[in-house]
Amino acid sequence: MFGDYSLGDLGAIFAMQGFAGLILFSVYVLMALGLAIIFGQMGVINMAHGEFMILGAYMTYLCSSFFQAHLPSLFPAYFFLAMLIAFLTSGALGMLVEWGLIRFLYKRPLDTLLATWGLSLILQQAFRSIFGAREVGVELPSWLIGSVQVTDSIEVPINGLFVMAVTTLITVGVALLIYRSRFGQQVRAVMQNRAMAGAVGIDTEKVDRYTFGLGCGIAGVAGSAFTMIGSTGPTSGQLYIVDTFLIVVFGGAASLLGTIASAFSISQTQSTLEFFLSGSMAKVLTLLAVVGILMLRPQGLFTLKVRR
Amino acid sequence: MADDNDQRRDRGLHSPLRRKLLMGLAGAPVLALMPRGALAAAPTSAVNTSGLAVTDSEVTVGILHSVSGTMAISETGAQQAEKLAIEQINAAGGVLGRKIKIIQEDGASDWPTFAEKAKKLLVNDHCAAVFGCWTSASRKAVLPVFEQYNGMLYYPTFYEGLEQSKNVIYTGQEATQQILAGLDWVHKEKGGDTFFFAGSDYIWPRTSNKIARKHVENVLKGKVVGEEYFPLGHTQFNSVINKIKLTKPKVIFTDVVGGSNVAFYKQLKAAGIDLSKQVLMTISVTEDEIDGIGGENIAGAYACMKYFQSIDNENNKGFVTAFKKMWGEKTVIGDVTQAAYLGPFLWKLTVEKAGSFDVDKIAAASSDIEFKGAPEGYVRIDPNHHLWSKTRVGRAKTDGQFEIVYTSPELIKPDPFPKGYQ
Amino acid sequence: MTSPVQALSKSLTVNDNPYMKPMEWLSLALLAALILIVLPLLLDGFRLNLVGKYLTYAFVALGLVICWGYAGILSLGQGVFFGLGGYCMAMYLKLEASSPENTKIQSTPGIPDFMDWNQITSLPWFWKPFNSLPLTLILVVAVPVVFALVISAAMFKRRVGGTYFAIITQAIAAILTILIVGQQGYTGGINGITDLRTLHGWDIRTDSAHNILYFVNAGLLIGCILIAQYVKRSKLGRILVAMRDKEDRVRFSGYSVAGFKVFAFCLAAAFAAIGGAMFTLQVGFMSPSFVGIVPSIEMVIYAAVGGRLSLFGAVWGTLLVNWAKTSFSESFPDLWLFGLGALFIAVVLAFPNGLAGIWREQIEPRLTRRIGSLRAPDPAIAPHSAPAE
Amino acid sequence: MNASLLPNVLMGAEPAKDPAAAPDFLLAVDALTVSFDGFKAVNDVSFYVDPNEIRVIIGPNGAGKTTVLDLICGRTRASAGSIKYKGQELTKLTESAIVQAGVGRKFQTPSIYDDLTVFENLEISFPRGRSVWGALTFKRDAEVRDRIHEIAETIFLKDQLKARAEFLSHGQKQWLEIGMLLIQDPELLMLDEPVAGMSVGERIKTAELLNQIIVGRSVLVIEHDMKFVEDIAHRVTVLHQGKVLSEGSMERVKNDPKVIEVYLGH
Repeated sequence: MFGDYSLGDLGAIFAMQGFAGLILFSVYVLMALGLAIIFGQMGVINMAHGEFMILGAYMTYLCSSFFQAHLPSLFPAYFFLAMLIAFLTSGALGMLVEWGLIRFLYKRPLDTLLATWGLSLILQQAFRSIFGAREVGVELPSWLIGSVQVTDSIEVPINGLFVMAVTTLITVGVALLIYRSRFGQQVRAVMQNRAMAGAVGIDTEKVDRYTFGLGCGIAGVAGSAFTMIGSTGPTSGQLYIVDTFLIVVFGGAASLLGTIASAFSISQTQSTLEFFLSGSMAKVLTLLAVVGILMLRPQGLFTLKVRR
Repeated sequence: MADDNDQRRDRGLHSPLRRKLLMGLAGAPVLALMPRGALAAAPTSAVNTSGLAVTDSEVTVGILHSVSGTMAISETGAQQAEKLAIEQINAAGGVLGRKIKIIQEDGASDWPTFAEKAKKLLVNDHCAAVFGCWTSASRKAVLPVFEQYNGMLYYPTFYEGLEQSKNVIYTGQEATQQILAGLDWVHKEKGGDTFFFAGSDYIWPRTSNKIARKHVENVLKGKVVGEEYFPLGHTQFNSVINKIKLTKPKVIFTDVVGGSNVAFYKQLKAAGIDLSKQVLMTISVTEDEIDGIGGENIAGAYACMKYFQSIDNENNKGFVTAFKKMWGEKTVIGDVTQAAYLGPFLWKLTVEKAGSFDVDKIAAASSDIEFKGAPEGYVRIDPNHHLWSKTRVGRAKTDGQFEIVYTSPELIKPDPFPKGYQ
Repeated sequence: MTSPVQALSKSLTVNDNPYMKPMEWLSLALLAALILIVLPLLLDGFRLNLVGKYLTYAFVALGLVICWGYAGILSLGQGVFFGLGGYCMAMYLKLEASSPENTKIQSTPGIPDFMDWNQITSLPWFWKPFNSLPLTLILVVAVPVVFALVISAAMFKRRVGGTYFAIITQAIAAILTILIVGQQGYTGGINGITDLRTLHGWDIRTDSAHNILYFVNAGLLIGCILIAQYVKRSKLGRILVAMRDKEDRVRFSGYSVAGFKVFAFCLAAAFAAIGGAMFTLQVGFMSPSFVGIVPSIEMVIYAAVGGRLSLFGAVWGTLLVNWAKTSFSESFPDLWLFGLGALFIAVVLAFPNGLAGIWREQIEPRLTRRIGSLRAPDPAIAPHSAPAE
Repeated sequence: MNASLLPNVLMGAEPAKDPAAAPDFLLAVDALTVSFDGFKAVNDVSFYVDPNEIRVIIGPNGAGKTTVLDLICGRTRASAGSIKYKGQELTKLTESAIVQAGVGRKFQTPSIYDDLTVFENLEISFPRGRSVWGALTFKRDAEVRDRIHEIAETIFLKDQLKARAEFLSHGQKQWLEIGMLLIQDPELLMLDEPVAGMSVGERIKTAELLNQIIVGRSVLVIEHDMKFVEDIAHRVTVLHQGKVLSEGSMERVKNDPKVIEVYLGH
């Protein structure tokens, strides 16, 4: 299939294809980070994760409409505020959900799955009632539109760069929070030994609530970043949930590094396959490969051998 | 103002029909000829010999669309148009002197539910006609039900063809009607000789692209340089965009549907593909979809439809005004919405021609029914139960409307089983 | 020292592990009366066909009771097996409906219409077995069971369990849906396999056929309940319960845990497949929308509402949720999703044992007080437990 | 069975055979090593158990005692070394195969099936119908019943047969677990702290019970209670930081200066 193209063309295409894979990678990392915290650290299966993302996306949509209507001069910068609001709203809802639902189910992980599925149905219908069934598009400030000309034939979309930058920032922030801060220490302590953590004076309930809120808040930011690429509709969240869970599980649930590595390998596989096969078959083959590997190596890519 | 328009149009289309009716029902009570008199009607026993839900003053029809689920987004417009049409018909005196009563059911974006509800509308409610369905899958699911229980379905969506039924009137275009004239136009006017096809992965895009490919290769002597399909709901198009850049087609021909559309056009734009220079022709984006995509993301693309909201004629002006009055100033009207609007009127005209609500008689009488009041202009039902209609090409503007750049000079014959394209 | 022991064992031989306890006989009688007598008498043909459709989901819920309630394996991919069973049946029916006479307008007569539309000119090899009815009936169960075996043997051998298994089965449901939709030339794509007409020459679209199929379906369901009951009261049933609570301990009693889990999962797959095949026969088509994630999770909720440990509850739960869905969505389509969501949450938080739990805690004690003179059931033997952790 | 016919093992009788003269050990643990993340929980441990020998493993917390039992019964996989049971390598077998070969294990905390009755608990442990098909077609026949009643009487639970195991007292649960082992009739019995957490009365009954069941098999016991150890042990192996520190009769071990330093001396 390459016979017709010049070497320069091919080089440019592979460069851009690699970049496409990187954007997909950033998107996957954003989606999976929040879940990695909730599922990996807390063992809770949050099937409503996609809906928390969509909540963030709707918040961004509201912000964009508000700035357009009332503060057009500040419109170029609205996206930063929108991401903050998305984080806070999704995080707050997450804490509310933890308090009202999740905390009763820590010992029944399979039941959290059912309960959060129910929650996702309720949220979807709520979005539909509030924002309407149609998908909404968010208008981007002009500086986020267009692409950077790297060479004559290589162009890099700016919003892609922006998503990658946001992803990097959030990932570093989360890693610092979990592995360096006092809060992170408490989170890890509670997850490793709840009773002991409680005994040494950590308020485990509060840690649970903030951890869950943090995971949901990151989902909100992911949703916010998503509006630059895709659409926002009441059921958009459901499209992502399987991919996201597979990424987290494939990475070896408890490890942030694993999540990143898994997002990287899955996105690069899919993006490369997409170039040679149709989109449908690329997706099928990627998912099959992941499931196949998980069947043979259920602990995922990165797990420590621990005493059972 | 809206009412005036409607009434004018209604009057316009009633008068010749009344004459036909007179001839068809010689000796029938004079009352039948008084469309605004509710009491006036042929005896029910004469117009309904097959046990439909028709009384002396009322006739029941069904509306069957998804109100919930993923398809609710798309089906809202069609459902609204059908209700508007029925209201207008009622305001003008109803059908054979009977007011139309609607029973609405929710298909819930679930094909067995469509079949189940279709059966309910026919078996339990004895609906004289059903207006509904949107996706091919829902139509395929209900088709056996309509054939078995002898119902009448008016199906509004442009679709892949390869189907013809006594019990269905297809008010949208089959694939050749929608595509061929547009391809000819883009070939002639834009020098389109190389094409890249990108579509969602299901039957309609695949069949449409198959027909388009045959036309490009055999008739236009051009070349298809790429053909790609994505799962429904797919949102990552960077790879296909790279392939487009690599193959440098003259024309990108797309039939991506639903939420994927938004991601597709946003990413196309972000990747620096400028639709003012690159020709892109779509058969899946109507005014409804632009609402979600955002006009600025798709401005410059060409769409191939039979109807655009911006068509400039009296019928359409009246329709647009009435639609916005009923459903809100911000609503937009796409191709399928208009096709759905035709359904109740075509049924009314057929009933009046047949002088009966009986499905068998309507199925037989449908051939050559003409509707001059259609917003898209004159339409006619072919004996194969599809509509003769024109093909138009519109260019998307940033405000979400289309500027019509081409209208086929003649009505195009519907050809659901096109020779040489299978 | 032996005589008292033997005397005791004699006294226990009488009835210490009956096939069904009186209360279970009563439940079975009630259920059979409902679906075999009451509903057919009360409902018109249309509604009865609808109930028939719901009852096909009850097969799935029944399998989930064994696999999830008893063995603790939550599968979010039961739609896969329901779908495979249904597709196998649909392939046979479609071939019968695609006789060369019926399809003479096609460029290749004698193959299903959707293949013709996709430029396929001869019947693919994997369709060929479905020309034969006996082979089809075998494959309806065999294909899903073998598939279940492949999935589960690999995972249970490696001790993938709980949430991981749930997520992987869910991913498999997603993969299969994309595959069926994407390979429309072979599968009918998103439209599914439609326009099915006859089963070995017998028109399945008539009202009388619907009635007959309803009773066949109900009979099969009761048959499956009896099989499930046999499994439940066998030692295998007790091992499943034991495994759910202390998997390790079962290994140290000398059992290969993986084998038992595979059995439970395959049994559930077989039930789901029978349900799928009956669905195709009664509804007249099969489409990928029953294979995916959403229907698979909904089927779990049927079992949860009925009570995840109750075989009869599975049927009641399925009927109740679907009845609510139909009646709610007819009048308040918006409220329905809120209602369904709330149902999920309520069943988890407030009624983990579902309808069966309410029956056992509220109704059964009163009933047994009334008929206590007949024979007091033994609360100690039944595994009344809260859901597995 | 008659209690009076049992050899009085509580007196600490030496095993009949001299281990050095008999290469046909029942259990031969050789150079066994397991590491978790580089931490060697068990490091090059070797010991040999004769038929009918009662071996007690002692050692301070974290010495690797439970891990050794885990390794033998297949719960943990060895990083290196071998475990031979009657000449058969156990490190490659699954847990269930090891049990079926005749190795029984009692856990530290009572491990029984709370949701089942005492009868059913014992029935599941009955060594027949262990395959899927066997379990489906398993019949609760006279042999099964008699054996269960016999065991139930031995473990003082014959009146609780129909009770759910969840409702037993801690001591009764321990006995039930011992009963579940007993019904399997293993040749090598491994007990992890069998008298921990028991009341004095329960302990006496348990000692009596152990006394009965160790007849005709080899036993590997982990215990902290030195009085108890002295009562039953033929030989003692002392583990410390994953290694064998000392081995021999209780008397000898007690006087080993290394042992005194790390363990007994405190």
